[in-house]
Amino acid sequence: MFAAFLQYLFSGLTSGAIYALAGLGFAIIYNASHVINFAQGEFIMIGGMATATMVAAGVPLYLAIPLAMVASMLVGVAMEKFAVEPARNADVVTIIIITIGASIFMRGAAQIIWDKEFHSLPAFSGETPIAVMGATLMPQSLWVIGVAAVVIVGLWYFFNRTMFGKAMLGTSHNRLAAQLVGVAVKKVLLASFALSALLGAVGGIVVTPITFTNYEAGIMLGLKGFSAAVLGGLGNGTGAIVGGLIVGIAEAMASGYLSSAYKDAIAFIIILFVLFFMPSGLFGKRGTDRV
Amino acid sequence: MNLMTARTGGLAALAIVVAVAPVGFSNSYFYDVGVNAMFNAIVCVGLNLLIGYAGQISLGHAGFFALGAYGSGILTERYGVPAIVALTLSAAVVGILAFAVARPILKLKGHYLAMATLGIGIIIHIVLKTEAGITGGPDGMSLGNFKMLGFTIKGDQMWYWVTGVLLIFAVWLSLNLIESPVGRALRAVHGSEVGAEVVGVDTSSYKVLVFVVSAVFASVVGSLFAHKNGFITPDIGSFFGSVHFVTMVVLGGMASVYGAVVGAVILTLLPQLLAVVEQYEAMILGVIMMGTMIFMPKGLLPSLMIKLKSREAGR
Amino acid sequence: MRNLMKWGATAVVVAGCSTFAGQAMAADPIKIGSILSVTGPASFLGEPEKKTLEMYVERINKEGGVLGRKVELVVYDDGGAGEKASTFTKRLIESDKVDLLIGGSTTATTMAALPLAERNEVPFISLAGAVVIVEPVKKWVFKTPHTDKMAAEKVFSDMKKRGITKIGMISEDAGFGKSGRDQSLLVVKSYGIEVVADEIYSPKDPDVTAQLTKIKNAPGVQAVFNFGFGQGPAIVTKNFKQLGIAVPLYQSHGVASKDYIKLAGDATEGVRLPAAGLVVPDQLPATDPQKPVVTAFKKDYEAAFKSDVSTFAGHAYDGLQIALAAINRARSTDKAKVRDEIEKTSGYVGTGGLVSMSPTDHMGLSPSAFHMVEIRKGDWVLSN
Amino acid sequence: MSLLKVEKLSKEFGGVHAVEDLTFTVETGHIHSIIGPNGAGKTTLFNLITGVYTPSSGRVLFQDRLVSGMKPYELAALGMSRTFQNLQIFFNMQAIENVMVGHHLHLDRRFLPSLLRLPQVTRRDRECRDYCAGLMEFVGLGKYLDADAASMPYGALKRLEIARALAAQPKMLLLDEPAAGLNATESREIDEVIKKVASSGVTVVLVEHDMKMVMGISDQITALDYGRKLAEGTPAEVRANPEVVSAYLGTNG
Repeated sequence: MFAAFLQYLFSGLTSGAIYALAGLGFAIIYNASHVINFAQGEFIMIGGMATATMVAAGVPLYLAIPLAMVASMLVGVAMEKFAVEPARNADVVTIIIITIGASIFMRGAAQIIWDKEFHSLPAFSGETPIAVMGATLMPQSLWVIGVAAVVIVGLWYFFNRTMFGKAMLGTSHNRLAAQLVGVAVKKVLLASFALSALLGAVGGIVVTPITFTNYEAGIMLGLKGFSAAVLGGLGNGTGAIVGGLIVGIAEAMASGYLSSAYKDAIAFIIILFVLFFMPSGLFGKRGTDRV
Repeated sequence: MNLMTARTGGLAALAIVVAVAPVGFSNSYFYDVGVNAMFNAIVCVGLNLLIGYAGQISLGHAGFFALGAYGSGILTERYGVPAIVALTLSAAVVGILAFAVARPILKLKGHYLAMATLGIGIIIHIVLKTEAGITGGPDGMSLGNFKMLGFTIKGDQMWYWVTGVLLIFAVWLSLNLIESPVGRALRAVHGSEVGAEVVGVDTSSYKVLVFVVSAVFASVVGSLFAHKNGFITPDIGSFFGSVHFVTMVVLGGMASVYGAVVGAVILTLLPQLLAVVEQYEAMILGVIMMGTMIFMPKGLLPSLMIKLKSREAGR
Repeated sequence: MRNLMKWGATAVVVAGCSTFAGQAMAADPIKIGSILSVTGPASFLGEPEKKTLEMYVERINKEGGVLGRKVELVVYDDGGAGEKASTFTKRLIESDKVDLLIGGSTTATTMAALPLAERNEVPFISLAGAVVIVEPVKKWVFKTPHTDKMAAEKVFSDMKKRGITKIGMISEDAGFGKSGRDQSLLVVKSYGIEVVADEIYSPKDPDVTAQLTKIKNAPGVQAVFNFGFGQGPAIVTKNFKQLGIAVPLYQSHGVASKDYIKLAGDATEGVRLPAAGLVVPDQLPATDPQKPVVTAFKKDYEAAFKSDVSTFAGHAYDGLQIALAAINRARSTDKAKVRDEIEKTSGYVGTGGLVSMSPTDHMGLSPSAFHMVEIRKGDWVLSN
Repeated sequence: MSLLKVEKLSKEFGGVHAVEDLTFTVETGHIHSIIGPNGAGKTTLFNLITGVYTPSSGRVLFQDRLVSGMKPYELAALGMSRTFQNLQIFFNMQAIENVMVGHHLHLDRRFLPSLLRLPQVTRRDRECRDYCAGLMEFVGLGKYLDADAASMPYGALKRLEIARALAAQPKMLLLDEPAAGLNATESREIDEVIKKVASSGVTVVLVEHDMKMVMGISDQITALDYGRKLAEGTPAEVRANPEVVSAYLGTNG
């Protein structure tokens, strides 16, 4: 039965790594602007759809990937510039509605620019399953996990070792203070959207061989990504990764040992319980309100 | 500004709009859309107490709406319970459920609260989808007319007038609450929780109270919706339904009873109007949502009021 | 609000009504109303259905219409939501004053629209699968697709023929898969087959190896049967291969489109499923009356849209043909007469099979409508 | 008689003692000031007394009743009310409504009568409005009766918080830097208000940096540094205390 357990774990890791990648995008934007971007899933969709359709049209993969990343980044920048920035001082809920509006817009545009069909990409390193003690894992899952790991290391480096990254962090802690010490806050916000759109695209590209993609693929990824980011503690990259993996593994274990019909519900119950005891998520800042 | 006149004036204006609108209705489809708009408006008036006045977000209220609908459906169809009893029982169960989850959930703030309510809504949706033996599963369930005291609400016209009266009643209740000490305490919770606490407002109890009230509003409307439509699917309780309700409230204007009504009416009519543009529907809807929130961040009605006021002042 | 509503009422989707100079169409157009799930989770169904209806209405109008009248098609997208379907059906009946309804891509949207058609006495041809739509018979309601029960029966009889007695089921938790699973569980016993594992997945799950592992480890499983459509079955198929499960995999008619093979790739090798003749027109024997019909439809569709034809497109084609034939026979659009004529449909050769309706059977498809096909080297091969 | 007793109170934030082993009493009817340099733990002490924070150890007694661990609203019901250094105004409401929330505990706040707008609820509420208008006059906000809180200047908001706290009709009023950010004239006016409050029989606990004000109106002073008590006594005694002079007055004044 250990093989079965291991298989559930692999299943959970595969889904979890996908959720984690989606969650990271939420974390980055939240870090820089305290905005939850409900269009994050659409960045992932754009990355996947753009790459898949380009490859289908004969563009080589190594060219399609950077093009799709650039396309997604442009969309992210445009969204910040035209939809989020003009509403900077609005209520949190107002900005949430704006990002939801943006996600609806992007889905609508995607079904016109592309189509409503599902698209796939060939797996990067073949389709031969890797056998481990009676369980199997697809090489593409390793790609997803690997990319998530690279991204988290890259982000850590960016936020802790580069001037611009530190500026972004500073902006999230105190916008005014950041402005006073000469951080171009507007640029930072723009960059945060560009970065998370880029990240979304990368996620979309590596997961498409596993999950396929269509114009609505961003809904589920956005939802799970949000769950992952909140469970991990908003604004914390490591938290988003851990949150994503927990959600994925919880779903797989629930399918395996409890009930596959209720696996999503079980995952949400776990999230609720964690929040009851840790109201800022697993790794969120636990500050006392200053009055 | 005299509150009394604003209050009676607003209610009268609402009554007039409800009464006069059917002049433009050429058939029962219009009444149907009108009823749906008012159903949504009632839910939003309740939800606005929570979101607009008490400042607590919920992305799960479609779940309570669906529970009301299915409660009525199951009780009337499978157990032959009279419709009004089914509606009341469902609302009571939803109220108790909301009460049970409210305390731990409402300790959370902002996006964490959004996540938790989202989770509650999704769990309800999954249960309704999965327990097909009772709910009929994703293919939905049918139910009969709303009968009460030998009287049957039937047909879109009759539903229109019943719903119209209920909407006015709901707005009246909501205005009453907001203008009472209880409502003031709720608004204070939005303004500053600790500020309210130190002068004696038990903020967590008030948050629980308003959460339960808004859930009961949703449940009652869900029951009525189920009878009126005659057919329900679990998707009325989906995450999208909840987002839809919140969008109505925010678009129309948070902390404005009439704003919530306006938002609900507009977002109910919009898909009907946009059906003619076919595949561009989603893009246009997205642009309208973004545009409204960018240019009127306080929502349609409050923003218009501010403009009107400043114009008057300028004169 | 009043003005808004008026605008909404006068604005009508007119699709495919080509007017050309010199041709005077007699009388009012024949109005066909359609609610379809063009977007949302069931766009898999609604999109090809809409394309098909539009294409054929345009063609029919070019050829002079029906009864010398133009055909006008009004389509509303319900996004797969029951309550939207109900409002749009009302709009079609009350505001657009359609003569006949085609649509309801899913069982849920059909069930939402159904009472309205009944109450207003408008003929309604549904494009959805579940048996409940026509059993018990409703006076004004008909349907063209095979029922999920027929699909299940076809699969189970194939299993029985191969001596399979214990199977694992895996189905999606959305409408199609859920209702297919329920119907399967109802009829499976009569084939002497036992369901030893019954697993569920969500249509958008990235990975279902957990569920499949559970099935794999259930004692004595001799075959696995998956009910669902969209990307779900493709993921099931890939995961099935990944786990190296050695028993045969059966799919439902929900995947009878080339998209499935494209998505799941090599993993589809050997997968068996029930499908209409539409997917294998060349392999049908020359004597099969369906052969010319499905060959022509497939050609038309694929030429027009540059995408592979799906069974669902065929449902819409059949619905439209049955409706227009009935109007032709009725010599009018009088709703009662048209209804009577639809019910008298007999020997219609459609993409789904031979259709002969009766007052007790508002679907009229013979069980032989399904063929068992197997996927070999990325193509369908007729296996019975 | 002592109204408030603080006994060996400590509060730790991640290893840092914001308040440590603090003991003092506040006599009924006094104006009792807490002074100390920035970061001395004054606001934390207020938060501990009013239930915003729970103490790490030690006790707070109010009217000889153990109150540490109780919620702020429960303490408000016992007769404690306060203002904040960082304003906690309800900016989404009118000024007078802010004050009316302060009177919450004395109103009919049953849910159903409120929902149905029963006459007794509205009558009490009208009386409350008049009463609160009077309080606004009392603190010098007469011209803001119809204003939205969001439109008022900083100095007025400071007083609005005092009016709100007074509307609760407390036995003890805790004021956290009521004069911070005010000019000399405004400061003097606040000074007057505090004296008036005290003379109406309300015990006042005051945190304030304005030494002139503190020395002028206090009956008793407790000086803190690094969360510990440095000195205690009348203004004259504290002023003479060398430790206070070096820790506080020496650096600040």
